[in-house]
Amino acid sequence: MSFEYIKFGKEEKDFIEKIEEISGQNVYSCYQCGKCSAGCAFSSYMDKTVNQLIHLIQVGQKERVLAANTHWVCASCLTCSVRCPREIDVAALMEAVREYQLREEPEKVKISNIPKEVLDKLPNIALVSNFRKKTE
Amino acid sequence: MKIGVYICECGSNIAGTVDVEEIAERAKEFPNVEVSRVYKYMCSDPGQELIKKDIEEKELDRVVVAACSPRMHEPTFRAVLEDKGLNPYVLEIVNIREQVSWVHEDMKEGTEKATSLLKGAVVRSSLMQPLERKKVGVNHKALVIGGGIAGIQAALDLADMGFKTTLVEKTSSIGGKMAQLDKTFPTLDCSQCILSPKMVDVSRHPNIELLALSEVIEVDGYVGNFKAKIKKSPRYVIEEKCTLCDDCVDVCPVITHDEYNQGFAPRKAIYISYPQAIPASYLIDPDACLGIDPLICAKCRDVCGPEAIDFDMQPEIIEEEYGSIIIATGYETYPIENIGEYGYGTIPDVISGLDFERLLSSGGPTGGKILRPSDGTIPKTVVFVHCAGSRDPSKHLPYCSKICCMYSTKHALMYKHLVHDGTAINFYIDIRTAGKDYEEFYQRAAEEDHVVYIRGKVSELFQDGDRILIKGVDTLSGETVELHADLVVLATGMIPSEGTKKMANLLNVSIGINGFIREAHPKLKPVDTAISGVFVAGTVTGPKDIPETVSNASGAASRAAGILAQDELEIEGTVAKVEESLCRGCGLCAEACPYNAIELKAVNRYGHTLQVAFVNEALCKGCGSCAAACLNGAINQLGYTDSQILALISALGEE
Amino acid sequence: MVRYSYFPGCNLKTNAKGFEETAIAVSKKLSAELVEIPNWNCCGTVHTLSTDNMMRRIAPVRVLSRSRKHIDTLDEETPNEVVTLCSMCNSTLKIVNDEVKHDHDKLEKVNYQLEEDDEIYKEDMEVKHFLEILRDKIGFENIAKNVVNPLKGLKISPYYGCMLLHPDKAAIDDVEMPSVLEYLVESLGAEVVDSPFFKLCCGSYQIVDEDRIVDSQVTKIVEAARKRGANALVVACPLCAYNIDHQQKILKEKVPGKLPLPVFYFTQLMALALGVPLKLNHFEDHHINPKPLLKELGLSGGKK
Amino acid sequence: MSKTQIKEKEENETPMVKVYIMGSSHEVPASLTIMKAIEYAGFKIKRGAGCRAGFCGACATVYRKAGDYRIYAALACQTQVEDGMVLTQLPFVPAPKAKYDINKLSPTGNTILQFYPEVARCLSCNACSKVCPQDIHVMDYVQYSLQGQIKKAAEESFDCVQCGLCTIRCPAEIPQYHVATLVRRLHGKYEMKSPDTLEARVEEIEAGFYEEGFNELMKLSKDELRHKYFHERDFIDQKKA
Repeated sequence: MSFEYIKFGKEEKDFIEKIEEISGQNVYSCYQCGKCSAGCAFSSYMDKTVNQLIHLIQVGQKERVLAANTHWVCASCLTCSVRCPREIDVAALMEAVREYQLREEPEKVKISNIPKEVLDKLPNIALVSNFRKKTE
Repeated sequence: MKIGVYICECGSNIAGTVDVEEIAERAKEFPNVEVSRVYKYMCSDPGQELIKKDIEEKELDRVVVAACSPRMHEPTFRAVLEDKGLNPYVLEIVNIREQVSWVHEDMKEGTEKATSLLKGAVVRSSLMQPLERKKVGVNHKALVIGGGIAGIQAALDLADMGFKTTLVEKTSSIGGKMAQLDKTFPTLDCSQCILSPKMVDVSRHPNIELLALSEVIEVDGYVGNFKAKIKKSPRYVIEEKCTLCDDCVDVCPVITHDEYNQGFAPRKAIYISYPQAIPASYLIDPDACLGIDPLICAKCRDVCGPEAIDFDMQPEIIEEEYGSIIIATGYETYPIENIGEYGYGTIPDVISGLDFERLLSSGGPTGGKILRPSDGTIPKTVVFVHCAGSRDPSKHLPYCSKICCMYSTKHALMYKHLVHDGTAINFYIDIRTAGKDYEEFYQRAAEEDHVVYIRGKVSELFQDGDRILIKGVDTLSGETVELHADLVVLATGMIPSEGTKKMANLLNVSIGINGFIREAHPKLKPVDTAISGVFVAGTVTGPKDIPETVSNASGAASRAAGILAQDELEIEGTVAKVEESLCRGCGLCAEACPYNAIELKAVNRYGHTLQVAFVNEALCKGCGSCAAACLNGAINQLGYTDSQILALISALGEE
Repeated sequence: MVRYSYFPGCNLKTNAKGFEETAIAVSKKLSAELVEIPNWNCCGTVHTLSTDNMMRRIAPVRVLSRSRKHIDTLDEETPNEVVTLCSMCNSTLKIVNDEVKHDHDKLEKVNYQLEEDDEIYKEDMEVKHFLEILRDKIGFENIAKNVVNPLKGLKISPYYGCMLLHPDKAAIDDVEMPSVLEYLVESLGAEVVDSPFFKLCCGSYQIVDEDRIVDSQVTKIVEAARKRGANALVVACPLCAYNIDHQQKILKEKVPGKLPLPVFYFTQLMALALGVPLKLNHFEDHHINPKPLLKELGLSGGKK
Repeated sequence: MSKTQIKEKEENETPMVKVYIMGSSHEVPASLTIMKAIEYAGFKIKRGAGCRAGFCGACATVYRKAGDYRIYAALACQTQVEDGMVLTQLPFVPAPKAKYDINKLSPTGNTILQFYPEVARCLSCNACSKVCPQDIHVMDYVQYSLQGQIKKAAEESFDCVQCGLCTIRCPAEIPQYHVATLVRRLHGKYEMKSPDTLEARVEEIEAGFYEEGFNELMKLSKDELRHKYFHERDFIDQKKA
């Protein structure tokens, strides 16, 4: 059923404002060329491509943005930011969505659930960078 | 001394926040005011009649009009004064609309301000001196710089109007970028077929002097009297004698890249860029030739039947005078070597739009067959990447070049015509078809020729084996797309050509942030420049398609003809004037003048030769910078002398 | 002998010991000795991209100020630069260094925290990756001169990963077509194999909870290199090394057949070529044992 | 003498200071420590007191000085009260202590990460060092343990009294002092070289070298033992010497 009632009230505006505040980027300068999604090495794992997520942010659809896994699949490799023709730091927008969600429920990765043998073999650089991005 | 004061209500524009009757009454007490009237619309005919009648009956010496900005109706009221035999420069306009009524709401304050402005104006008006408009002779020759379609059109128009025109072209033949095209959108006429007739007209037109292989190196003087120096490089082939028999090419030992074919085909040191070239003659490329001075090989001369080859040709400097100049130096395509994600131009099968044009054209390196530059096979899948380096403020061109969507669609369509079982895929962001029949052309490409349009910008191109891997996206279906293509054409945008930068410096015409020349007014004066007498035509001021360029060129030609058609030009009276006795030749005014209209001249004063400032009134725009810069008031701008302005200021100060 | 203030990074003492020890040995041979900062702390990778999270900027700035103090203890010609080996540290420290230099109220906020520990950062230093020192200060010709046994037979596919080149401010070379690893490998006598996925992200920290992502990236990277004839990869980041190295072992078990490609740190290659004692490489930490390949090419006799 | 009289008698002799305990104000002698002041004010410290000599860490507390915004931390039994101090009592710090068998571990960075993965969340903000009553560079030893430098971490954390103040202050919720315990145990068990004399003695015992000596002692009566203990011990001679 492809029917979507989009309202553009205060909640949506606050969401956009918060994302822009955290990321320091102007969401509206994106003209949806899709180059970030094209260059992203992980698009195949994302249920919404990067530019679709940015579009949802532009329209303020907080629930649908937070429901997507795009910003969690993102590995902050910054290929998108380096190549964005509109000079948007796309990776910062992904980080902003992560921060927004983490500041509500602080553990995307439940540290205590990580099996012991995984912890035993992983280099600490993996844990440090993962916890920096997926826990608050 | 009798001054007439006329206050305009301008409907409610002024009367809305200024008590016009009140200030008319007050004006009566101002010094030397003979009559002070109010009228609803001073600029209307009855309004003008009112002033004319007063000048006559009351023998007024000065007229002060309190109304809208002088930029609106100064000429109108000057004509009124002239009509009644009064010198037009004794008119003083006070702006009580933009500077008073439009910016104030309070009636009382508005009226106070209008009164004090009016008082100042009346005081100044009494000090005003009659001035004459100077006349300057006009040279009835036009100079067109740049031999592309814009230059050709402008030169033909001017020549048809009967004016002698010199068309200067840097390369060996006119025709510019259009000559390199195969077909033109949206009608798919062959570019050469519609261009060469005009080129032949240029060569046969009695009023056009064509200077190929030439560059304008110096221009001075002013509107109507430009002196230009043109350097004509030697062709080493006598144009009249050369019969284009092509015998010399076979014997010439040197092989080099053919710029006309974008480096895809070879040419010899002696060559003609393309068969329909005008001037229709071969030339020797001095850099490629083994040696002209000292002579090394000379095989071409030995075999040349009509003995058209002359190694002793020297570069010559041609000096001529022109009434007006048209800059039509065209554009370059944005180099694909700048775009890192698409391989910096190092991937052989990733080529630019112009390269693909050469592949398409029958006179091109592949005789019109689409072959891959790497291995010469016919590409089964061709990808056209729109906006390659355009709409990209982060690293490349921030603007859209208008024509790339159309020429990419044309390329895709032509490719499908030539390779029926091939697939043409266009990666685009927005298809922009703003011209006449452009949208229909785009529909035709999609409907009839099944060109596949995928909305999404390509992120990266790799050489993967002998094919090219494209990492793109389809934002409409929301998936990233990876596909292999045999050939990739990058639709790059337009950037200002080298010639444009040089000519802009030479004629000190201002340039916009993207390097294109800035028109006098983007909407209302599209073909003029800030320097009067210098006009611009074609892509020199920004990306344009061919129809726009041609109409732009005709516009420039008519504007240029506007000057050439007159016997003499009137120069505004309010120019700068030097009081020689006060001038000590420091040159501050010369530096301050934005139009370098002032130069220091040696003058013999009581046996000593001194440097004194001299104003070239034709160049002077009356901006007043020199008067402001001069330390001891030696230079003054007529109509706005220091004394007048100081009087006005003190009047404003009084209660 | 110019001594550099060297910032190891959290992995160089544990499973990337080989990376550090070979680097220090090689740096001594090339008279650009790396001297470790005494009390260094973790650089806080992957640097936060949010503008309002000041807490995350304390760690990198503290590293910079501690390094600055350490530089003062070194000799005169030590440049005002901290040299790092790991590409993640390179990217994080460079971003923050540039950020605080341009945004002084951010610096003030961070310095306020560091004031009590007497570790204020005075923005008077640069961050360099060891590859930049090798290219700009030492030069590949000198390296080639010091080569004792050229790495004949090794076909290396350089893998830059993303943090050496991203973001623009932290790039050590051209973002789209870098060449520093290619020149280094050639100066060591090995053969370079170009692969299109030289900077395709290896999945980075997704190895912790989404390792299926890393598997597909590693397959792409390794297959592209193998298809073009490479018999090894060279990297500059402990996480890329772990991801490619370890996941190849897992993939080998799942899909037996294709021989995995060993992963070398660029300093290990230099150690082999410059005749540094073999044990410093700590090949035992590698999941894909490179010794058979080296023995086969006669390069494992590197004992001096 | 009723309690109040005792107070008057001391007032004129010893200088008093006003302190606030759990919000209510009390007059206490200036010479007292925080712990004594709290007890002097009539509170009975059930939990939060131990050795009363500054090394068990049970009495860690936080307090504020008059007119100072900072929250200071200290061991209650070691810190003297000042006028206008605001005191409180800290409950037991519920920091998680991992369960492990020290004999089955290896002294590597990963072992620490296995039991305390949150160490990887350390932000190097140094809040822990600022609150440590023992002035240990807590952040440094957390960083050393993250880096796998067990020896440096063990040495740096040696004086830790396990008071738990650092854990309360840590934004990354790391139980620093438990990590320190693990690190010291790893270092002690696997890295430190046990003294060879100790090993030699253990071998001798296991070889039964002291068997008869023990048996003889076991046969002696209590008095004989006391006599031997007090009079025949060589250290007495040393005292005379």
